[in-house]
Amino acid sequence: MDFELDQEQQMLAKTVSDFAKNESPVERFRKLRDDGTGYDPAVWRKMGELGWLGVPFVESVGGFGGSFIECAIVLENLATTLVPEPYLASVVLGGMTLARAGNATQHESYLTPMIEGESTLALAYSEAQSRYDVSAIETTATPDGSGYRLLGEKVWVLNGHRADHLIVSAKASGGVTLFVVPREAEGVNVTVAKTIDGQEAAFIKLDNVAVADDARLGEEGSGAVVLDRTMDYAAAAAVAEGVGIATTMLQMTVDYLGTREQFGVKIGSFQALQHRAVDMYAESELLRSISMASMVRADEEDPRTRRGDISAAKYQLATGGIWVAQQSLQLHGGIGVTDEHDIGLYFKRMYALNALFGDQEHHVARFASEPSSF
Amino acid sequence: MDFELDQEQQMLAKTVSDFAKNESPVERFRKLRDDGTGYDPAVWRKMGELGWLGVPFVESVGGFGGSFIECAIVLENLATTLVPEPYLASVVLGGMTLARAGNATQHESYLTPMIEGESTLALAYSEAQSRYDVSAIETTATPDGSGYRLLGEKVWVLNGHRADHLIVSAKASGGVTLFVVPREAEGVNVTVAKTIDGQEAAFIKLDNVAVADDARLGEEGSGAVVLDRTMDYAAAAAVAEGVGIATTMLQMTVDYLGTREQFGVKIGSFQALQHRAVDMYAESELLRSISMASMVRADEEDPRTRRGDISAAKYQLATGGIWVAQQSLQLHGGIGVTDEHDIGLYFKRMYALNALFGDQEHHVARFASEPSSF
Amino acid sequence: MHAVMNLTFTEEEDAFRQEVRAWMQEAMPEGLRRAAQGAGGLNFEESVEWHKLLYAKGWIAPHWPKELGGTGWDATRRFIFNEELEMVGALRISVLGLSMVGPLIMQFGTEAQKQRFLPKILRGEEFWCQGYSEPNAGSDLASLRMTAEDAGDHFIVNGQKTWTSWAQNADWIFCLVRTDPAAAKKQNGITFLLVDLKTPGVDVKPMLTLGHAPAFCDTFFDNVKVPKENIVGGLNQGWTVAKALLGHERTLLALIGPSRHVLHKLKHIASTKTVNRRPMLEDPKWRAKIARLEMRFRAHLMVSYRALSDQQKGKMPGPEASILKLVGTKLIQELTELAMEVMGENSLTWYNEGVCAPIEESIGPYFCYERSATIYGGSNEIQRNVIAKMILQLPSR
Amino acid sequence: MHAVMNLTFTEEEDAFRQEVRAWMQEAMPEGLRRAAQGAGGLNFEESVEWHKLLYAKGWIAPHWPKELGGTGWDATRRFIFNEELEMVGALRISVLGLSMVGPLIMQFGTEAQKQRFLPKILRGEEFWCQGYSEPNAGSDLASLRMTAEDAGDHFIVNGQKTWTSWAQNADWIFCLVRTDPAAAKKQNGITFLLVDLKTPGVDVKPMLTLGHAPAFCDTFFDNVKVPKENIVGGLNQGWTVAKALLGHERTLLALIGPSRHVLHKLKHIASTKTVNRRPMLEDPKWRAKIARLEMRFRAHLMVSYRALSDQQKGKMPGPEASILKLVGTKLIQELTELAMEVMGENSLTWYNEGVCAPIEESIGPYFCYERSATIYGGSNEIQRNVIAKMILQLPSR
Repeated sequence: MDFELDQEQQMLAKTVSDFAKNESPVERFRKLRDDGTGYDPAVWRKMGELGWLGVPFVESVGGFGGSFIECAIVLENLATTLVPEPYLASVVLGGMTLARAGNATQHESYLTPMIEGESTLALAYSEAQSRYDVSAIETTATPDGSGYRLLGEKVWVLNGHRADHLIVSAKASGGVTLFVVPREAEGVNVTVAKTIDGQEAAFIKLDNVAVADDARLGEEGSGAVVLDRTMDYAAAAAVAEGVGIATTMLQMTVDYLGTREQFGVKIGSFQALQHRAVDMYAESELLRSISMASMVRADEEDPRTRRGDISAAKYQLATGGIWVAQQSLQLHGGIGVTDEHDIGLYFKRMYALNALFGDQEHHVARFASEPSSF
Repeated sequence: MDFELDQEQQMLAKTVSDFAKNESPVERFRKLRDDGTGYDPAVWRKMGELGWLGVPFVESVGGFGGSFIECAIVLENLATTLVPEPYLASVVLGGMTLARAGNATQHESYLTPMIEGESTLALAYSEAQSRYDVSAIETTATPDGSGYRLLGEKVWVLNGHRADHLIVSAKASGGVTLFVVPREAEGVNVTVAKTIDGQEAAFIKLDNVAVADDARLGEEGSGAVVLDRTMDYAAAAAVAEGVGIATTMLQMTVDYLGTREQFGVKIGSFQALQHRAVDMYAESELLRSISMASMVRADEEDPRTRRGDISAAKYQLATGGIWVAQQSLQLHGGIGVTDEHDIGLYFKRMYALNALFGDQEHHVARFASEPSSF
Repeated sequence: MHAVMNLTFTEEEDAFRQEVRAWMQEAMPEGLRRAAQGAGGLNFEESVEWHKLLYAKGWIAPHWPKELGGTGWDATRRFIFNEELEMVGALRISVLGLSMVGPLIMQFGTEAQKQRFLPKILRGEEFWCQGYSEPNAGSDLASLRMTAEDAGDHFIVNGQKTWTSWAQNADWIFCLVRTDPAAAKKQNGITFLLVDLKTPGVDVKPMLTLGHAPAFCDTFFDNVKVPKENIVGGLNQGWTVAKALLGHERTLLALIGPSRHVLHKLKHIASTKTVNRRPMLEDPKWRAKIARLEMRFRAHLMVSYRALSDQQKGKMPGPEASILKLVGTKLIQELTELAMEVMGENSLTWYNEGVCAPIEESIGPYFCYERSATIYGGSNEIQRNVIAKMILQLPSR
Repeated sequence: MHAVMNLTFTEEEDAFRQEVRAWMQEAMPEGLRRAAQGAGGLNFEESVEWHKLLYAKGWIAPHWPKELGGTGWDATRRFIFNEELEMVGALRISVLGLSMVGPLIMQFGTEAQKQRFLPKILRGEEFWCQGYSEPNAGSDLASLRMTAEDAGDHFIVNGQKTWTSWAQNADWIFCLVRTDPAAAKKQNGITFLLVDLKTPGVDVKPMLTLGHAPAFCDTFFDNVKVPKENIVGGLNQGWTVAKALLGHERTLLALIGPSRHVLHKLKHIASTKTVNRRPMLEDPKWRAKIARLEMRFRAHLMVSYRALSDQQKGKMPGPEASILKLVGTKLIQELTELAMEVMGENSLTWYNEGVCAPIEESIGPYFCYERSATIYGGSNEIQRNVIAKMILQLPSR
């Protein structure tokens, strides 16, 4: 048993963390939010050069042959200053799906450029009625000549308004199937929607979009299994980000308690607030610990050994992580509920992470239905 | 809208409370627990003389024509010192059932003597598999000559080992039916079991017990509706007792916090403990307030207006009431977990009240299934 | 013996509620109604429009004495009216004049002040904001530093107030200012002062909130000249004046109307969203989650009714009224939280009216707004300090 | 790059667990097994019997140095062993000798003390209890008053110790006593002293607990003569000695074994009780309630594993190990609480073995016992004070 990062992992963590602190402090996120730019392709390219976008992928596609642990390390550290580049959307959602579902040609066309920072991806899998069930979709893929026509509507596609390529799920006669679709293809209608965390996502209407047969990722009907797997990566990724958010919020709060004075003393000397801070510390360490389990488990092929800790981790984010966010805000008092102060930005990001990739009830039900847990 | 007790009710509250304090302090409960006596028929007789056993019953059976509110007042105040006489078992469970289900002759034979304090009753309604569903019973009533034979097993019959008469539910061909059975009847086998709150209850085997036709309360099949109604009275009664328990525990805790010294100061000056005490106060006032609603609603005929507040009250006991009990114990520190200190006796009584007449999940599900709540 | 205790409204009171509800449904224009149900509630202009409609009906100030423009309703009718008002769309900025400075002027003001200020508050011609908190005087209000220096017939005011909600729209501000820096106890030496926001030297800087509604401001005072006739309640008596407000209509702090409003909204959202192809509202798990909060709401409602029952009899509410803010603010946060949870991925939405979720589901900004419920008006931590001392009489260090 | 981080036990470690488990299943007599699963756990005689079986196997003191009777296992094997032991039936009284006074004698004792005391602890020939708390020195231990007056080659000890768990069965007590009442700091002037409970003047009064097991005692000392050779760690050095224990095997405080034990019991109860005619364990609502606690247990387990991973490398556990007691004691209370809830009306049962619920369901007394988990060994409130100061470095007043 070994919970320590190895030297390379420690160095990766330090590099990403330094980058976040020095080159993308929270003000950068705020500025890109306020001017509507969202994120910066040049920074994305730099992340590609630094190798961060390729950590979980095999060398043959241009990756670094790491594990999901490295992905989680990058996500946790980017989260400490809310770095807005679409790592989760493009590397985890798009990239991991493409890596598992696509063939060598497709990897070369879509995955490798993304790993190099030349393009970004998005995964269009969720629909208005799906509620965390990747198979509950109504978008159809109808055969048309040698290809297909896609018809349907996707919601909350992260990075869907900026990605070069979308990976779209649709029902073909063989079942849920994945396709790569250029965002600028004819019939792809994108509406941008603001999200609570100061970012944006896309609502995408697929209006009989024509795709060739070689845009299909794998066999017809192979999509659900892949997406199910991606959702586990995504949940573990959200938790890793949540660790970065929670520990940052805790630190900001402890700092504030040690600085702010009322009634002639530091408010951190009030016992009720001290005890609250200790409970926040406990919840955030529980989150960090189960996140370690989930990032290691994410690479397991067997769902029976993979799912339990991932659901447990997402559940801890939904309970302990959210609670840390709430209490951080509360302990900041009045300034906490202004947009000016950074604490609220982290608070809202935690809620976004909570709403994505399975909420509390989803993961409780999944955990409870696994015979291996019982 | 008027939440105030009227003058007579205030006087009743004062009389019962004075009695509890002066004539049945907690040491009395403790002594009767330790010597195995349980309670004292002479005190029961006195309660009859004072009229307390008749408050919810009409004058024609010897009652005082009050409402359930008076019952709740008696219960709350008896609870403040854990008076052990079987008010809940005999007046609420037995008496209210008999009052609604029985005819004038039966009232005269069984109810009036109980009101006078000459006898006690018990209600044998629960079975090993019932889990708060009064209809989920397996005891049978088989016709035999002009009467019936009762066969089955009842569990956790409060006062079932001492009552003069048991009211027993059994399935006759017409459905769930109630019968009055003398505890000493042939074939009634009683096993005494200790309960967590320092009291006792009976497990009763009915081994082909012969009962005459005039022992039947009402028509065949009329039992479920009556029992359902009794369960609402019983739940409201448990909550009323819970109010007495919670407020007493809170007061004991506040007193302890104001007396006990550690680190050279009263521990009640520690902010974390102060805040805990305030939250206990809030929960106990929420319990008192919804208890008022439930005691008034208990007399409503229409289940749609009756059930909501009763379930809400029992739910508040299961959440806020239990929490007050837990925190009272915790704030008493080491002495709280000794049998010597009274606080633990109240703690365990709260758990007994919680386990009886529908637990939290039962009442949540019932409330959630009422169309009127939604 | 028979029960007198009675937990229901009388038939007349129920009829009154119906009358209020019917009028509101008829009188409130569709645009206002939709805005009130939307993400941010009514904005300033909408709130003023609604104020004037209520004024025209004679219902703008139910808690004011009838001769000053009140309705003459008893406590129960005021409670009912307020609940109904909050259900369709609460006034925001008006409250500062109608429920805060107005009553204080009635109680402590001069005749001239009453005539000058009250009618304009009533008619919605002048709006007010509150200048209590300062950057270093939040929970510890008595440490406030803004100075009012005696300059004969007027003061020269310098300093900064913060959390001056709606100052960007207000005409006047009521402030606590330090008039005697040498006072032995810091609660002394404070004066309650009215300041015209158009006076030279006043600078209002609006701030965005967590929910992005521009509700808060920082307000700066740079050598602002304020006539002494604007003192309310006497020189150095400001602490007494401010404290007098604490006793007013405690049931308002319980947030009964807003909670019921969110509960309805929550059920509405749950009835439109599906899980396993049926409405979430029909799923036992989600019904149970809503039921738990609704049961808690009922318990909380009964505490409010106990206070109301006392008020109706002209008595002070019992000590249990002290928990109303503590419990009510927590509850409304839990309700908005559950609404977010029911929305699932749609809880991501942020002012995208028409794009994705329908407006009724756009709870995010309101959810954010209610995060401040446990902070403003004395944070829940301060509330607990006070209850521990005043009600439970626990020892101080 | 590839992952080195590894959260599973090695095959050898898994095999070790199987070996331990198999031996325990074989070696533990049926009577002991049933008693350990029952309401009150092992009583004194049963605990001694189990102690001697473990001693005979050579497994009684895995954390002792091999030359003193330990097993030579590494931290991970000790963790696994302990978890397995707690699953089948934890020793209670033995722990005071094996894990508390034993290690302190090793660290601070004289050679004579080591030879006199350690073998008897190991063999289960002498049992110990702890004399720290006094009626007015609980959380504030440094205020203790029991005096040891210098009388040449011995002390005369007077005073009262409370919560001297198992004193009614113990042979010796290790005490903190005041030897220098004039010391400037109250933590100074305290000595760690071993007292033979058979010495004249010692009076042990057992108390019933909430769970009715007679685990606690009050122990009175009336002019008790104690030789000075019974000092451990030097005169007036008692505070240092007592504090040294805090660092030992923190993972034990996490209650991993007991929690897993209760989790199993909980599932067992839920599998035997029915709701709507099917086992509660198959009902999604009840499965979800159990699942929530099991998921929390997993997170807590991972914190323990992090500490274990450090220990295994011979490092001090990180600061996160400070939360183990806080989280673990709360969790075991929630688990026993849910077990009570699952039992429904059967949770009323109280030592009625055979009468109603089967013994496996008789959780009431154990539920009561675990209420003290958040109180003993430094209450959770004190734990929070310490973590706030030591780990979060929040300011003091």
